[in-house]
Amino acid sequence: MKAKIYITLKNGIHDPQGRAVQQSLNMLGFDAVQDVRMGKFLEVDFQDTEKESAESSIKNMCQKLLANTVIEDFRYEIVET
Amino acid sequence: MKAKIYITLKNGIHDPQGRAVQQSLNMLGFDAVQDVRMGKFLEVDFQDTEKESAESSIKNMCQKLLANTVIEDFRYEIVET
Amino acid sequence: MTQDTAALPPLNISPELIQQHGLSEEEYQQILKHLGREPNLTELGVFSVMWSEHCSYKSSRVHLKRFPTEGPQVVQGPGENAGAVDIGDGLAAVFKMESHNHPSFIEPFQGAATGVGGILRDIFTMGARPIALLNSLRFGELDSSQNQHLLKGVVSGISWYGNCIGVPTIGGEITFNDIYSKNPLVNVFCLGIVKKDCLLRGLAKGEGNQVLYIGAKTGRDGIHGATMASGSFDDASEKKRPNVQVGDPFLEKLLLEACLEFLEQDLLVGIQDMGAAGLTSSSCEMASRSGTGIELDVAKVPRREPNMTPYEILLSESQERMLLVAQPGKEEAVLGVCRKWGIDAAVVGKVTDDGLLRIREGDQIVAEIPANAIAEGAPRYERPSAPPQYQELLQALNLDMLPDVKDATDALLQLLGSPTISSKRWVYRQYDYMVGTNTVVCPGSDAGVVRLKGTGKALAITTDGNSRYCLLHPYMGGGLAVAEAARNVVCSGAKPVGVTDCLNFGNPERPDIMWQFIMAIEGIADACRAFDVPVVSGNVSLYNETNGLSIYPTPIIGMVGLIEREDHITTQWFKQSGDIILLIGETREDIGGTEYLKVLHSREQGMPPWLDVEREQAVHHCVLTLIQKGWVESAHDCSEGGLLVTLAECCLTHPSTPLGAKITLSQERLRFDALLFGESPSRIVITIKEDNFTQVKQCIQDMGSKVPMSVLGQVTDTNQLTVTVQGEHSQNVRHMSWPVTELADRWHNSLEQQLGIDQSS
Amino acid sequence: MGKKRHDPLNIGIIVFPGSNCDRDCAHVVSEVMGHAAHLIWHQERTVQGMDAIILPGGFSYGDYLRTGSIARFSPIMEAILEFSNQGGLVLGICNGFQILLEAGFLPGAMLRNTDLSFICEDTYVRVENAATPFTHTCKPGQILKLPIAHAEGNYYADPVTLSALQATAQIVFRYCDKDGHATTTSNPNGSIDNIAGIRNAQGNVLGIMPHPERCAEEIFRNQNGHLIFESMLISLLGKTSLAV
Ligand SMILES: Nc1ncnc2c1ncn2[C@@H]1O[C@H](COP(=O)(O)OP(=O)(O)O)[C@@H](O)[C@H]1O
Ligand SMILES: [Mg+2]
Repeated sequence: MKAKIYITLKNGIHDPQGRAVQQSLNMLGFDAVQDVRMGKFLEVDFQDTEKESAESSIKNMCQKLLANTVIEDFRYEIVET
Repeated sequence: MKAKIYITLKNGIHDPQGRAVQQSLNMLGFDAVQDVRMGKFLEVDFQDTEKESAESSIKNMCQKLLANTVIEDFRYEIVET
Repeated sequence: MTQDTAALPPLNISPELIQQHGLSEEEYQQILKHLGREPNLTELGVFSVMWSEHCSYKSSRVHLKRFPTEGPQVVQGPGENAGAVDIGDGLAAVFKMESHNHPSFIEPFQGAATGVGGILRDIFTMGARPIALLNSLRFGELDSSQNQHLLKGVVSGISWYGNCIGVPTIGGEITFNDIYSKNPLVNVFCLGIVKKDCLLRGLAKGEGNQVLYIGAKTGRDGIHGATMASGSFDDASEKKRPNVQVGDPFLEKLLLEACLEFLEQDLLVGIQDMGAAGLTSSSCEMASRSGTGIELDVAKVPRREPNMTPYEILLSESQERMLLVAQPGKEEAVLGVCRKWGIDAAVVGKVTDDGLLRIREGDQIVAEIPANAIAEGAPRYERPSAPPQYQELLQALNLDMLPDVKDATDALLQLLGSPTISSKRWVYRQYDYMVGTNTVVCPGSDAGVVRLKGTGKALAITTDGNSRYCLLHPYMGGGLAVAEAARNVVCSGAKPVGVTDCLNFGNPERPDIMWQFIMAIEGIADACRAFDVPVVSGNVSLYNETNGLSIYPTPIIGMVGLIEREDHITTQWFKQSGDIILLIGETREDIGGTEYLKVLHSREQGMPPWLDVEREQAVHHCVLTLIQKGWVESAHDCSEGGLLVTLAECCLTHPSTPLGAKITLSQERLRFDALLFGESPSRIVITIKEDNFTQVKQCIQDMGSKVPMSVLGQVTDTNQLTVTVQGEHSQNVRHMSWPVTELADRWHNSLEQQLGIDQSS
Repeated sequence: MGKKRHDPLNIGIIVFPGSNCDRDCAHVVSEVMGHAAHLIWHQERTVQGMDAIILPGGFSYGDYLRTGSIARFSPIMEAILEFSNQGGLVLGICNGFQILLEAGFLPGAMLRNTDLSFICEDTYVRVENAATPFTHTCKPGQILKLPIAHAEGNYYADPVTLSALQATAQIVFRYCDKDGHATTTSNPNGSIDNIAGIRNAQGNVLGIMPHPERCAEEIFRNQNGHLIFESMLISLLGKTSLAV
């Protein structure tokens, strides 16, 4: 199975990276861009037969390691391959 | 409108970050994990009325700035907000 | 002055609300007196942050007066963003140290990073270009993965911020002890250089001058817990916000360059960084120092988030922001510089002559407080202090019950492998310690050394502190920290010229902690007086406790020394075989509080080594004189681990070719472990060329009996450190020997091994 | 246009927002080498009057998206392109190298160091091509000690590009050990084929990860970096004196 994991900064947390990207997009002439938030995207391949146990273990991974839950939120999808 | 952009390393390019994450997941007891690929996830808010022109400008942003197509692939979705 | 107070609707201030703002009932009464009325919520918030321990120094202020702060070299003593000393050539060195302990525990990477950002701003707001960073870190032992995580996060946070902004991290220190597991310490030191007569200060002089805000937009970062607790306030905000600030070193680099450009064009009257308590503290302090008032319109403050209240704008601790004061007519030029560097900037107010901090939101006045009531008028406490019951127990160490070391060969290896002693290369390899092309002694010697381009001079900088000594005897511990820092600076060829400090202690409301605090300050003050170095800046961090357990008293000393000529720069490692190894100073029976006692006997007990300041000073004078005469090839002080560890380090720390040594010690009446691993202060191991021996000996003799000197042996080009110890009776001789490569392997790799990092590269 | 031998050369050093080795390079050019260093703000549109251009190290735009990715769009880059098209010498150091890659002056891209951390330490590199304007005072195969300081110096090129680089002597420096062996253990960051520096096909643009400006003076007890500045300046003087 494969999990796609999206990690984003919590709302209200300052995102200097996103701001720098937004400014340079504007500079390049993409004036319509108003805000950019930058996050991480992970693809995790793993062997697991049951979707349910997969869910709980992906959630666990995110909380334990992949996301820094003090400042980040995470979201995931599980795809059977 | 909002675009969600996913930037990943091209297939075949060694991903040290992904490998490090995989190893630490294994070490934490997530033995089922076989591979991890790490990428970027950007959320871009922009004002554009037509989906089509939005598409082309997002593609443009990716090629010009957001992804380095020597080593990275990109993918995006446009969501009307 | 009697503004329309109808615009300041009094709030129903409940005792709970006061308590949530961390104010005591008595403090609230003082607020009423200062205002002559009840505060509104915004005003209460302002008092709350400004009268917090962190901003007001209310428990420490009276005691800090003990420090000597004057001297012919002092250009700026305590009280400004940073202190400054004259280093000749029309230049001043500006430096300070600051803690970021609690934020680093919550989020090690960002906490440490923003700590670096904060101290850098303190330096460049003085108009100085930062040229060196150092850090002092304390963590719990590395057998816990949580502690490993904290260490890795803190180091990479420091690395990220410092590297990105391009200021080299040239040194520091790290000690491990489980007392810090739930309360790690992150103290960051920064030094910058400015032309002496161009020093900028945090002043808001001149009625009618413009007040400008520059830097990052204000968000709801780090607003005091009080905000969250107040129900009426939560409505506008979404979920509970994390109290974490995120650093932006790129923006800070732009701010740094812009500030130096303001200075070059002489655009400013005053400048202050927005640290803790952000806009509030910067404006109050500037006005209070200048005896003026400031009027601000929060509606003009650049904001990152919608619907921010005046309370939030005033109390936000968003990073990378500064407040400037410029004469009317110059604000356009200031804004122009900001445009060039792509920095947000706005005129947000003006200097007034009424001594009030007046906050508007558009036409409406939302707060009005006498500026010096908040700053100078903050409460001061002389909190009760008393030595703890347990102090005698801690100091008791019956040496008769302590078996002397049996296997000294193994003991040395164990000590070299203790992460407190072992190489910190894994750490400083992540820091760009060379950017700026001034670093002439990189991390790995007693002090970092930066040259001053165009002057032929250099500065030696170190941070030191031994909290175990302080626990066992706070007065002695304070003095020993100063002595060690000075010794490290002297070993590098420098004369100490100034001190900054960071005082990390537990809960000051406990008399035993307060006693530690007061005693340590006295120890530091007396030592500084004896060595004739002024304290020009510093920082206090109290309430370092978790679940009622306080950290060891941990004062850290940052010391700056001036090297008059580049050829005086000295490093700690042996240089060539054949050189004579001398010990300047004397070994006594100092086992209490040593690293040896902790590592080999699992005890943190006893009396720490006794500091004789006169002896210490004489040793410094001796070594510095020999260095300046050009006779010293290497100099390394004895600190944690004692004489044997020092000798091993001299052998193995050479950056390319480790050397061996043949040593003979005489035991006299000492215990064997005291001789090898005791931590008597005031000792420096130097090497000299054989040909210079007679002159050196003569020179030392001329200095009188205060400077004991003994010949320890000779540097060799073998791979062996050999030590022969002559006992009291001539038949009693012991031989020990180690391959230097084995010592080096243990010392170099121990930290990485404990962190579980594979060192195949 | 003729220049006399003793006229100081004009070296332009580009300052991007976030550059932080700009002043270090200027110090070497002016104080150590005795030529004129000009700091050029990235918003400028011309490099007229410059004899060579240096893109210094640092963290342009914080390297927040990818190293060098935003800086390459600075207005000055067009002028530099034109300058290099006319054969002008362009030296990119560390972040400068990364910018040259992003801007397409040089092929390939940078990935994160394999151990994922920032590395600041001395490395050894072998001069693979001593016939460039930046290395001709070195001996072929000479081993130089040069410090690195980067988190993304893991050079990557696809197989076709790599063979082209190899075939046309565009690889100018390889990481090696003290004795000159380009081994895996002497490769600090995982760079493909131990690459530490490459030149373009014409030979007038060099990108190098280590910092020669950090070891060009006696006080550092290592002056290997001096060779690179010296080579560059001598080739410029040679060219202009030919033109006289
Ligand atoms: N946190 C750190 N950051 C940078 N350098 C460090 C750090 N900790 C230790 N070092 C460096 O490692 C060397 C040894 O440190 P230490 O044992 O504390 O020296 P000393 O006992 O002489 O004060 C010094 O050069 C010091 O600057
Ligand atoms: Mg020392």
